[in-house]
Amino acid sequence: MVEFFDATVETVEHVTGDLYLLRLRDCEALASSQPGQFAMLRPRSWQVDPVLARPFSIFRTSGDRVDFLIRTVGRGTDSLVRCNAGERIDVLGPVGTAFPSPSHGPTVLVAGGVGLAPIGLWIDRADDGMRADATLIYGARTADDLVFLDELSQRVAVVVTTEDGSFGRKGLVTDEMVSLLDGCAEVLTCGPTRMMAHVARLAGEARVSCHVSLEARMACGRGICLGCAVPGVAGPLLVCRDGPVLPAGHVDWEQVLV
Amino acid sequence: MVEFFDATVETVEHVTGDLYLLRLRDCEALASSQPGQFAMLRPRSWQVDPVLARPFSIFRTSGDRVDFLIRTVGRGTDSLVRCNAGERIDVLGPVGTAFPSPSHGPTVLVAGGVGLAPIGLWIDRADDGMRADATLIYGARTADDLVFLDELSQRVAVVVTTEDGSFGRKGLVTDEMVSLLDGCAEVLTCGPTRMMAHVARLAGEARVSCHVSLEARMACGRGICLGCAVPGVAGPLLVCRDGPVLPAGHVDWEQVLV
Amino acid sequence: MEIRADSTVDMGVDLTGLALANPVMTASGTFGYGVESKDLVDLAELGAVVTKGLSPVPKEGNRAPRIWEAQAGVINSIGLENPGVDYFCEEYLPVLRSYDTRVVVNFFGQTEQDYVVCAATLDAADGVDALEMNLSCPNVQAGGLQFGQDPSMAGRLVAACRRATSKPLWAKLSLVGPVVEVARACVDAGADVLCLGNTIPAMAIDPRTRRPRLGALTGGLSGPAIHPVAVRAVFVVHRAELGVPLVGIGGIRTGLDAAEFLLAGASAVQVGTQTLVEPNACIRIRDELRAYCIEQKVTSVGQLRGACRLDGDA
Amino acid sequence: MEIRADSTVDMGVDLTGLALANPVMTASGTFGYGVESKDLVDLAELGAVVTKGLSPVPKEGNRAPRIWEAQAGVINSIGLENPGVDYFCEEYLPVLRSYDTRVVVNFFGQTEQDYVVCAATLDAADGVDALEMNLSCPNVQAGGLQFGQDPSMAGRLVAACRRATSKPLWAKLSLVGPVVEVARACVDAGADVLCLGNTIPAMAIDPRTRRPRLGALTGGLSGPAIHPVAVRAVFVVHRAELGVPLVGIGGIRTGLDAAEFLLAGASAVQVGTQTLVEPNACIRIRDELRAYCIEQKVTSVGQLRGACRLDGDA
Ligand SMILES: Cc1cc2nc3c(=O)[nH]c(=O)nc-3n(C[C@H](O)[C@H](O)[C@H](O)COP(=O)(O)OP(=O)(O)OC[C@H]3O[C@@H](n4cnc5c(N)ncnc54)[C@H](O)[C@@H]3O)c2cc1C
Ligand SMILES: Cc1cc2nc3c(=O)[nH]c(=O)nc-3n(C[C@H](O)[C@H](O)[C@H](O)COP(=O)(O)OP(=O)(O)OC[C@H]3O[C@@H](n4cnc5c(N)ncnc54)[C@H](O)[C@@H]3O)c2cc1C
Ligand SMILES: Cc1cc2nc3c(=O)[nH]c(=O)nc-3n(C[C@H](O)[C@H](O)[C@H](O)COP(=O)(O)O)c2cc1C
Ligand SMILES: Cc1cc2nc3c(=O)[nH]c(=O)nc-3n(C[C@H](O)[C@H](O)[C@H](O)COP(=O)(O)O)c2cc1C
Ligand code: FES
Ligand code: FES
Repeated sequence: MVEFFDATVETVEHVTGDLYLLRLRDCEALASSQPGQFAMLRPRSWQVDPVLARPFSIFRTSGDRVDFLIRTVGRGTDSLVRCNAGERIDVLGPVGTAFPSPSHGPTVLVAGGVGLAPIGLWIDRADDGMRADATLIYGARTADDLVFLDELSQRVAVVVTTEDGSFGRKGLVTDEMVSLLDGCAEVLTCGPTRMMAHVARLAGEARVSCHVSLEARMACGRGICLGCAVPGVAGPLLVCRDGPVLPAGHVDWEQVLV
Repeated sequence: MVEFFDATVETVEHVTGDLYLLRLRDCEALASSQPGQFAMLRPRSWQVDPVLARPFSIFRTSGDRVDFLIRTVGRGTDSLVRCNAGERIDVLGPVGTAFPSPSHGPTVLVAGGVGLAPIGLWIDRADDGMRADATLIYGARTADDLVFLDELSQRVAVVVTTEDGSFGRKGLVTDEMVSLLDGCAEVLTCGPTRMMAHVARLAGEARVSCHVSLEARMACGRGICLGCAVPGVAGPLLVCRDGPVLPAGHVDWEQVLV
Repeated sequence: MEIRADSTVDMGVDLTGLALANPVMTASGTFGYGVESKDLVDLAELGAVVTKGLSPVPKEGNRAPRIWEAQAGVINSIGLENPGVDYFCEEYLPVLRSYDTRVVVNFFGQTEQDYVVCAATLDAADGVDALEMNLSCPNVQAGGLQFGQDPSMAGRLVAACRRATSKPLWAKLSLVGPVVEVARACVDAGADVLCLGNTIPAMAIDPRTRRPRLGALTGGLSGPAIHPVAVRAVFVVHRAELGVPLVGIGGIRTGLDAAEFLLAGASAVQVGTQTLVEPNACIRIRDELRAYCIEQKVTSVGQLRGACRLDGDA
Repeated sequence: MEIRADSTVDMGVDLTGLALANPVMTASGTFGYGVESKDLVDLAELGAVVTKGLSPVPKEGNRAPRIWEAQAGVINSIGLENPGVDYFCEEYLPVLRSYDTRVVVNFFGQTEQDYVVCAATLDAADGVDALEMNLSCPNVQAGGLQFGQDPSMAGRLVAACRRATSKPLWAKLSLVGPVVEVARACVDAGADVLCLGNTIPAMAIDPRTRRPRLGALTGGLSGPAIHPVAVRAVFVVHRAELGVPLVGIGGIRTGLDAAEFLLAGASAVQVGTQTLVEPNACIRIRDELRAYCIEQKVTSVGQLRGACRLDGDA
């Protein structure tokens, strides 16, 4: 059940480049979050500006601790990663749909950049059998944007791509996907919208079930304001309520990419 | 000459109660400020809110360092004293009129609360002879609101009053004034408006010259916006240009106190 | 502000035939139909639930994106998406009725007829305590001019709805335009309560892509940025002495923000944007308002109405 | 944004007969008469100096306090205090003329006659490059309704001033009210340039003392809070294709804020509140705008005008 509560900043760690790890405590309500679910975060210090809470995927949980992997892209994220230990943050969560429970058979996980966050929780929550069946394709612009590679590699098979070839294979995640789709039971993906659209198309062509985790600007995060609508094949979808995780086929990709 | 420049926060020290000492460096432009002059301060971090710079009296200078004595009363002052060392602050100054250069003869300085700031600079700038002739009446609500008493006492005669009698004489600064006005050449005062009005009246009755340092909400701090007007006997006075230090007789006290 | 438990303040307000337990309501469009929040918010603690706007038939919303954050404010272009007044009456109203809360139903249309249909339907519906007309809609039969921008058009519209319902009829006005003239026309036409007001037309453009931030190009600004504009609107309408209670809406975040509206002349308030980021905002604000009453030594929140001290007052 | 010295961008703009070296001007009332700032700001770097508003005879201001800070904005009630148009022409204009800058003189009145007197005086004055009429003033002969709220009244006023001057005549409009209709009336009456716009009526009350924060009770809201409202006004007036250049005003703090106005359809901008807190704001904003042009690969700032990409554009 969604709860609204205030948590405390335990640490903010700079990971690399524009990526930070925000750890909150007093987050019992998020302990059983499912991979793909997210939380709306709003530091109390924001007062009149920024106004809105910001959505972030639940990346890791441990007791009443929750970690978020945050990429700074604007004033909200900039301010969030400058929070001091002990600051209070209003949290709404866990919100939204989760990736489907793994069916039997090989799973391909495709993460682009900070889209790693919900995929990371999937790996955490999976059992050994599921992990043995899973391959993560993890793409970034450059080697410096890759995080937690060692940890990830110990748990699932990992294929890394970078756009500049500074680590792993040079190219895009989609270049590595096709060869893995054969016999694959499920594709789960999170990353830039354009990337996910491509992933969805490849999975569709291979007739492999595919779930994507969409993004949209949000105000309420709980299906109230109708602000986070994205075009779906059967009418608008609310990313915070119908998503963020959606069967790829439900999304009207042409409209989304306009 | 007034300059607009950016300075760096060196330290912020909590003094007592709601009083803080803010030390800026890179303030060469303020080095020769006269007692009563002030500066408009605006941390770069404010961005869209708060909007306006805030005026503060120059309390002490030393080389390119300047100290401000700041009482937190609202969001601007609250935020200012939470600045970290190294933060950049836009500064406009020195602005405004100064207390008159001491004439010969006894001077009575009357400071209420944080009104001590410009009086403190007067004492710093005075020579030994002037200090020997000066008496400071320094009032506060309670003992905890009194600051720098030792330093002050080493330099001028100090009479302290507190409203609750927790230190010095119990009562108001004005209770102690009358006996000192006999033979006094000049009264200089800064503090709450109601207090200054009272001081001005007593000085007037004793036919002693009196200068007050007024306050007003300011936007530009340099005579441009006409925002800081206060009623004067000969039409409105701009606190930032005609003041803050004004001959008490120029102020229309009745209107000011409405 | 500390709240002393031993002090009692009468928080009730009377809005022409509708008594509220306290003056802090949700604002239309920021609390859905109330029922979505029943597990997060104690609905009985709200002054009233004000629903998302309804039209006679279901309405699609605007194209995405629909939300952009401005400075100290939010611009939205939801497009009044809703499932229609009948769906509301069948699906949501029975659930809402089971909670001990007042229900104010917001509605709108593109023609006078649309408004009248809604008003008649809601008049007949059990559990609707008051009807709030959103006048900030374009009149498609008058070249798209907003009903609420023209006093005579606003008056005609209110009069038509007045004939369709005997329940309390609230008119929600625009903060921009000839606000006093429109207010007077609405009261003359039979509005029981005036709500001030709606969002302010606004726009943002992404300089990098050169595209408008919203799919609908422009939207409505809400939040702290508009608070002083709304307080002024309440103040000038209050001074016009139209004889009906006013509801202040715009940028309320704290009990003191709400108090400003009451002092300016409002009898009650609605909280929109803040409710989006803090589901329980109304209840906290009510508590802060009660603490403010205690601090101001008033025993009834109604004593604050229009109690702003002007020149010459002591 | 980094500014590459090797790139050249043509920053000049042409406002119906008045060429500016760059599109960033000061806004009336926030830069005095220019001369006060000559030691702090290189006046030649400004697109133009726009003066504080002048009336035919000296005018006292409002009672204190005159400034209150709102959320992301400032409310002022200065009351158009000024020493009169003749004093300006004798004392300030000769000094201003000695600097290589464009001078736009803002003026206002309480009657049509007031406006005409100012326009005629400024028409005759050497060193005045353009006249900016402030239409947000109450017409004392029309019960205090603002000239700029009524299209026909605005049109008559502009026509009267048009007859009094052959210099470029700019009309500065209100952001609230029937903005497109008023804009059209002004252009039809001969305005060369439209400026959008003035502050938005607003009010704040101190809950502790229950007094209005301003001596004049209400004032005008400026600053970041109104930026999206002003961008939208420029956008809708630009779409009306009235055939005159627009000047965007409201809440500009950065070069990107200014760029939004240009993309919405403005040819130039004015910077008010930010100039109060940063005397050199216009010059920094001009530099940021130039850097933005380089980033956007436009060789002339004029290419940004109305270049907002709407539906279907690539
Ligand atoms: C369900 C969901 C889960 C998310 N999970 C994560 C997560 O785990 N980690 C994480 O770092 N982010 C995540 N995001 C994205 C995050 O919410 C945004 O980056 C954040 O809200 C931006 O706020 P800001 O104030 O910093 O940016 P703003 O100042 O609001 O925007 C700055 C600029 O960045 C652009 N921008 C804003 N949001 C995005 C975006 N999402 N993608 C690309 N550009 C954008 C804007 O258009 C603007 O030009 C998630 C979003 C959703 C909807
Ligand atoms: C020439 C001059 C010199 C000054 N020197 C000093 C100084 O050396 N040290 C110092 O601490 N302060 C000084 N001040 C006062 C200081 O500028 C204000 O306290 C400050 O601007 C308040 O900003 P804020 O944002 O914290 O308060 P706001 O949030 O703007 O206001 C909070 C509340 O406090 C009230 N308030 C605001 N300003 C004052 C005030 N000046 N007095 C009483 N109540 C107020 C407001 O009405 C409001 O209710 C000086 C003022 C002037 C004009
Ligand atoms: C997302 C959103 C949706 C809204 N939908 C409606 C609506 O359907 N009908 C209406 O009358 N007002 C609607 N409003 C306006 C609010 O009810 C309120 O008048 C406005 O937001 C100002 O209040 P605030 O500043 O507290 O948000 C909406 C506002 C927002 C932010
Ligand atoms: C202190 C102050 C004084 C002003 N005086 C005038 C004036 O005399 N004439 C005028 O047309 N506008 C006046 N304005 C309005 C500004 O020129 C400008 O239109 C408005 O502030 C919006 O721009 P901003 O948000 O950049 O400040 C004044 C604004 C302020 C803040
Ligand atoms: S963010 Fe409000 S409905 Fe999704
Ligand atoms: S603060 Fe602007 S004139 Fe004094």
